[in-house]
Amino acid sequence: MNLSPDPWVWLAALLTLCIYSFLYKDNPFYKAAEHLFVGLSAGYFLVIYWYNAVYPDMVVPLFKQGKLLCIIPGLLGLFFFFRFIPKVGWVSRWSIAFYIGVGAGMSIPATMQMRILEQMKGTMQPFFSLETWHVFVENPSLASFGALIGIPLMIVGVMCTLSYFFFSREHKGVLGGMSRIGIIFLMIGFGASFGYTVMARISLLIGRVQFLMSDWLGVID
Amino acid sequence: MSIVDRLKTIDRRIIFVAISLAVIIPLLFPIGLPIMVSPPAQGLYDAIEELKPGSKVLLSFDYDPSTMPEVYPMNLGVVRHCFSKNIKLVGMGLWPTGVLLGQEAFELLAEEYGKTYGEDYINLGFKAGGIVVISAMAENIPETFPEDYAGTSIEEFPIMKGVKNFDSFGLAVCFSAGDPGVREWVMIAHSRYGKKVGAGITAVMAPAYYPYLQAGQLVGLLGGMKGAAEYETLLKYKGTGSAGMDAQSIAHSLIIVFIIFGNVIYFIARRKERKKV
Amino acid sequence: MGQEWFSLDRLNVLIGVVVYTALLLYFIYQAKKGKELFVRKIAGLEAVDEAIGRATEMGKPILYIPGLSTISDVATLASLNILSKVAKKAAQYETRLIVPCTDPIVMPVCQEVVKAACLDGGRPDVYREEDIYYITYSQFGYVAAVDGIMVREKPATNFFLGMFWAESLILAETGASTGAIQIAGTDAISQLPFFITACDYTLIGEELYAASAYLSREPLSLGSLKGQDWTKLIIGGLVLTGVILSTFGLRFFANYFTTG
Amino acid sequence: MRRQLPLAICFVMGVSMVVQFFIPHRVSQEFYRTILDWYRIVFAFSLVLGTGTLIKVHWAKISKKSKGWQYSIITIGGLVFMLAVGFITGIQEGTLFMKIFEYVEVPLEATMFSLLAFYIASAAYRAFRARTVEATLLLIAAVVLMLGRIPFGYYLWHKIPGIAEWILTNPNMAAKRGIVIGVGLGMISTALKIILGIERSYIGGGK
Repeated sequence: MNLSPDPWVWLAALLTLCIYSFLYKDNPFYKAAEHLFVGLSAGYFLVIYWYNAVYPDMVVPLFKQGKLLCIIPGLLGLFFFFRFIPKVGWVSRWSIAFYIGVGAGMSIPATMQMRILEQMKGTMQPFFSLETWHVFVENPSLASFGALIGIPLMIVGVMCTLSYFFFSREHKGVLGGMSRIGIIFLMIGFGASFGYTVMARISLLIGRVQFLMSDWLGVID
Repeated sequence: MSIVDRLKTIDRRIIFVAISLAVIIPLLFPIGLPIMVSPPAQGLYDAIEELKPGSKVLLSFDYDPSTMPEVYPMNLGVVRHCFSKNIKLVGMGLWPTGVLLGQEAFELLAEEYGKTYGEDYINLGFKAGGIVVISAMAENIPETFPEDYAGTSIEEFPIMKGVKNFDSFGLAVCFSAGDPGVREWVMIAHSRYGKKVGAGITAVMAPAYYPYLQAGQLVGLLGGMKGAAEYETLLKYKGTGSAGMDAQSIAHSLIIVFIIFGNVIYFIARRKERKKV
Repeated sequence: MGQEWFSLDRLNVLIGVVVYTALLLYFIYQAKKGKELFVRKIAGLEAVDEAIGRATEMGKPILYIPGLSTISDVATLASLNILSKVAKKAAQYETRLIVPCTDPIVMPVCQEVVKAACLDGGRPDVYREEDIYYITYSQFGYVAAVDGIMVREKPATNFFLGMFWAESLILAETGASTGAIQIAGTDAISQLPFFITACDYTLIGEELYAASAYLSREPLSLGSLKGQDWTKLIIGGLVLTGVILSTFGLRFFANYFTTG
Repeated sequence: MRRQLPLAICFVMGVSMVVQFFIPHRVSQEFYRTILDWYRIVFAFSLVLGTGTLIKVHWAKISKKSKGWQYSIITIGGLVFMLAVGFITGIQEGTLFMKIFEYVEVPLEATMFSLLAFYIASAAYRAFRARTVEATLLLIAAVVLMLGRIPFGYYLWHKIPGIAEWILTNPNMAAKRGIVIGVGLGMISTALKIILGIERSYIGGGK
């Protein structure tokens, strides 16, 4: 046992325990930590954005370099506060419209590129390859069999999963069959992601426990 | 209420206690379960083994405190490996918080291996811009980082003598927890400038980077705490990664037991209900 | 680089955008002319009415989380479309709707949406601005507070629709422990498994985007859904062509899809 | 002005962002960067607006002495304190502001994040039931992947890590690609409907 003499470490350790107490049930310690967390972090972001965005990107260019264009984001920002004046509250919609327009416009080509064309290209692979076939015939094993059927299975899987997302027709007949297979792929995929993520999540807990037992209590090194 | 019914709606807190114990006990009393080294981890190890003493490796610290349990042990492992082989290290970061963690790792191990700042290792600090920073470094490192993380001109450090661009380095290793990170390093340092790049990343990110490994764009890859533990095994050293792996194995096994147990209870309960009808 | 007025390596993206837009507009135009359009059942959305009804019966509020992303994320916009429909129903039933936000630009937009929905539902009097507020931009600070809302206000129904990250399971498990009906929907692939296991209904990927058409049954939105389906057929055809050509060692076709 | 102007702004901005994507010219890149800078500035203003609503909510609790009002004092106190410290000391390394960030916010954040370890276990126990064929597949895939990640799995059967890897790179990849393409189509069509003013609830709504 080698308790930390650092008051900051003690503070961090006690707050950690306050949050964990929520697992037992909601209680005053958790409530206090939660409210502190909200207040401090809300303040933190205001300060950070002042120093990292408003001051260097608006105040300095506008007042010290005379770049008048910087007044536009300032105005768009100020329009939000018109919400508090009922008669002209609708002015704030201009700012909202600006941002929704920018976001929507930006996403269209980027989505076409990343989510559609690139994925289509990734799927266009040889359905059958002599090379993996030879490997399998010469050395029939689970691994070579997996390599043989991997790609065709992936191609079929993409098609069937896509057919699950067919909305304008009832899922009967061929479409019904394909979308059933699609659901099977989806479920295996979800299970795999779930199982895969467990490790990362346990690591986070291990990290916290190591902090408590090593930095704070000093029972392990 | 029968036992089966009671188990079916078991208090979640019992599960919480079990998971805590599964993590705490192995940390207190390590079992030292054997760890299998995977080819990607071996790849990174071999890439460093191949380097001659005195050559330089570039380390990029692109993670933050929240992913520290996974990435920091890898960072320690690679620095330990390089120091033990008298390889010189130049650190930097695309994430502001990563630089401090990288510095922590440097200082901890420099003491152990008797290394001097500015001669055997240096930390160039954080630079915002992600991919732009890497491209700029490829052209001219002294111009991109005229000062080290503490604000001292890099001209004062012997380790930076003659360092112009990526040509001065035998390998770049990126410790990454998101973007910007490995993707950018591969895109610029490897694809455009042909540098060898290795990476240590969080477990969640790992599947996305296997294709890079297959295509030879990465020489090696450490994924999550398991990757860190594998590296420690290669170094014949027990660090926090290996210690954590015991806890990992037990917690994983426990969750699997929960799943099986939950299903057994479910089937027993279902059979009972059927009989009632 | 930096001087040309068109980037040729993005020509395929442009073609894609133009063809898809044309298809969508064609089917929207068809729908406008009054063509009957069918939509398949989406389980999660069938449950929306029931979930709002349950909250009303129990006299408890509804919690609506519009995701944790910004307004420029299309998933957030899709979520706001659904919020509009949920808010309208809730207003008609006079059920309290709580919408905590983590993005400060999403917050005023949510207020606009709910206000307009109350007006649309004929109940502008039930709009409560104080129930739609910003908490903090910190991811887990927000989650800590939402967990607090769930255990203290005990909403009967939780909606988690939009973009989510690691917090998805914390929210869904806390919600499950309070006994709420939970309807989730996201296009974040890595979080879908957690919603699927911990929530009662989950909208998977594109279903989130189809939701607004499904709930409103507006012909214009239904038309675009039909356009989406036709595009899927085209994509399927192109991919098959690419697969067949690649099988015979011809990669040129697949390479057309490389983008810069 | 109330309805038409926002719709027009949305349309103009949307179309110009699409066009911008295809123009590598310096002017266009400059435009893009400017818009992103503006975004950050407007975001900062909206943070003030948002924080205002946060204060309003908690202030109302305090003044009405509604249940748990004492905690609202902590929130407002923490907020004011952080602002004061931030603007007095600045945000350099080693200041009180950064100390609070490092020893209060970071641990709180990390601890909330680590709750996932508990919830992932309870979700597995509670919801991983082999009710249907689909649920069984999900369950089996999850267990195989979990076994594949730990040494124990290797000793159980040395092929498990390979099988886990195979599931991850083949069927899992197929499902992901299918979802991604579908989502992509949904995103573009939603974005388009917004730019064209077909979906308009957030800019005033109504017909």
